[in-house]
Amino acid sequence: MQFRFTESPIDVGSARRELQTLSAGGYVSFEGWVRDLNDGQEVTRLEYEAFQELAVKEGDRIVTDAMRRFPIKHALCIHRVGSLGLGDMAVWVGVSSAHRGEAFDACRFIIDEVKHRVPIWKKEHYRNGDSGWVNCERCAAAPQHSHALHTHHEHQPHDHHTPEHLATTNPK
Amino acid sequence: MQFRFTESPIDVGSARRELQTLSAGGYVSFEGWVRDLNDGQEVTRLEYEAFQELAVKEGDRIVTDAMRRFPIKHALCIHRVGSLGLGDMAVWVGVSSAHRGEAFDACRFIIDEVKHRVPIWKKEHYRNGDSGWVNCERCAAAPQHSHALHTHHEHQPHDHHTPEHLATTNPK
Amino acid sequence: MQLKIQYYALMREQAGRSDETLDTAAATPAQLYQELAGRYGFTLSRDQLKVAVNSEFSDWSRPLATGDAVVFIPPVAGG
Amino acid sequence: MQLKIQYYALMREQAGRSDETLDTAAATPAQLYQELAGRYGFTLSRDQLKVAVNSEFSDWSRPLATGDAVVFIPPVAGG
Repeated sequence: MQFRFTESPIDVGSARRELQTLSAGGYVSFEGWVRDLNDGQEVTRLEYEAFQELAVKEGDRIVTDAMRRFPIKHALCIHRVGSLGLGDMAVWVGVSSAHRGEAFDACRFIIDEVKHRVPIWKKEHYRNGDSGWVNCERCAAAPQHSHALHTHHEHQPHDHHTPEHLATTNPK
Repeated sequence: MQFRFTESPIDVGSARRELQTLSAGGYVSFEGWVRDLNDGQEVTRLEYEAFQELAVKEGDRIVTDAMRRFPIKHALCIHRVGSLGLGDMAVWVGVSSAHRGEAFDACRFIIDEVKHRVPIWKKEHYRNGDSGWVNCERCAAAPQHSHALHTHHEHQPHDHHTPEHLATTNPK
Repeated sequence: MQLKIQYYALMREQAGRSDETLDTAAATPAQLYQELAGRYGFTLSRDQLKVAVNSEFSDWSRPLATGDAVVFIPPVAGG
Repeated sequence: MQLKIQYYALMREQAGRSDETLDTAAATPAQLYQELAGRYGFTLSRDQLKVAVNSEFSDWSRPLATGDAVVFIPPVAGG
């Protein structure tokens, strides 16, 4: 499994060791940290939840896709769920490869796709007492403007998941 | 100092902590590892040496330049010198920023420039008993072809270091 | 027809539950969403959602069968 | 004029020393390199090198002064 969830702090040292191989000359990692400000609002903590059954499949497809697109050695993504405080690590992506260019490209590809496609949601809690589901609250506030607001979202329909996927995974 | 040398293994955990800030939402790191094969030759170990007095100045200029070019929070590069075995970490670059795109761009910029500009050399020792200074031996073997071979090297004349640099650093 | 529905994030809060087993005449995810949006007052419009059936992304017009597990997927925000 | 020279990597090996203090009539790094290449048989041509004076990159035609520290910089290979 090249995509995993954890409810405890992400153990980078152990994750990184899974990518080590003597034929790798470069290693690139990305960490997403909970920051204190988002869209001008002061954040105090976050809650992450995921539709894990589908998310691990979709995450694995992303990493597998990265390994097909880029000549890399190993890649892994770990996402945390539950309640996180400021500065906590929400997600980690690591890639090893013979040369550094591919490791940068693959790492960025994986985190971009994960943020875009994997069913994970976060609720931000703000210093002023408000809270909101990121990418959802503005839709909720003004659903009649949903098309205009869409440009602000990372949520887009995908061609990746046309019914041919279902042919292999649906027992019906 | 945003560029440092070490003769002992690079302590990533402690280096990473120097980049932490609650306003950073993304962190990208690069590690260069000693791999077992280079240009088709089986490598057994490496020796790194540096002209440290100039290298730390040039390394600092690179990181400062990255902070000017990209809206990042912190950046740091640590390079190891001495004798390294397969799998050892030769260099580490870490960057934190509010958003991930800049962290990727800045991290890649720094390692590209460090490899290109900072006076560090490595001698590879091969399984067959040979050894050679990377980027130098082929020049040495056929100096009369140096122009053709130059395309294979990362060593290029730079406009960065015109005499105006000297005006501030040369007491003469 | 009996379907199993799971709710996440904003939709979990608006439905007031994480999952339920439902008797419904809805023949497709599209019809099911219309029925549930009427019941729970979901504020997300269907074009803001994706839908999964039996833990795989699905078409909105796919025919549903009894026992299918359906999940509506609000705009994601991982990372 | 007395100059301090440091050698690194391949040039250190070819010169057989890490540094030396030299009495020379060379007025510029270019002239100094020509003198030393003749003495030590350096295999790198000047256009493959950079030069530093007093720990800063320098022009090959910069006038040298007594006490200057000169370093010839072979193609680098960090990382």
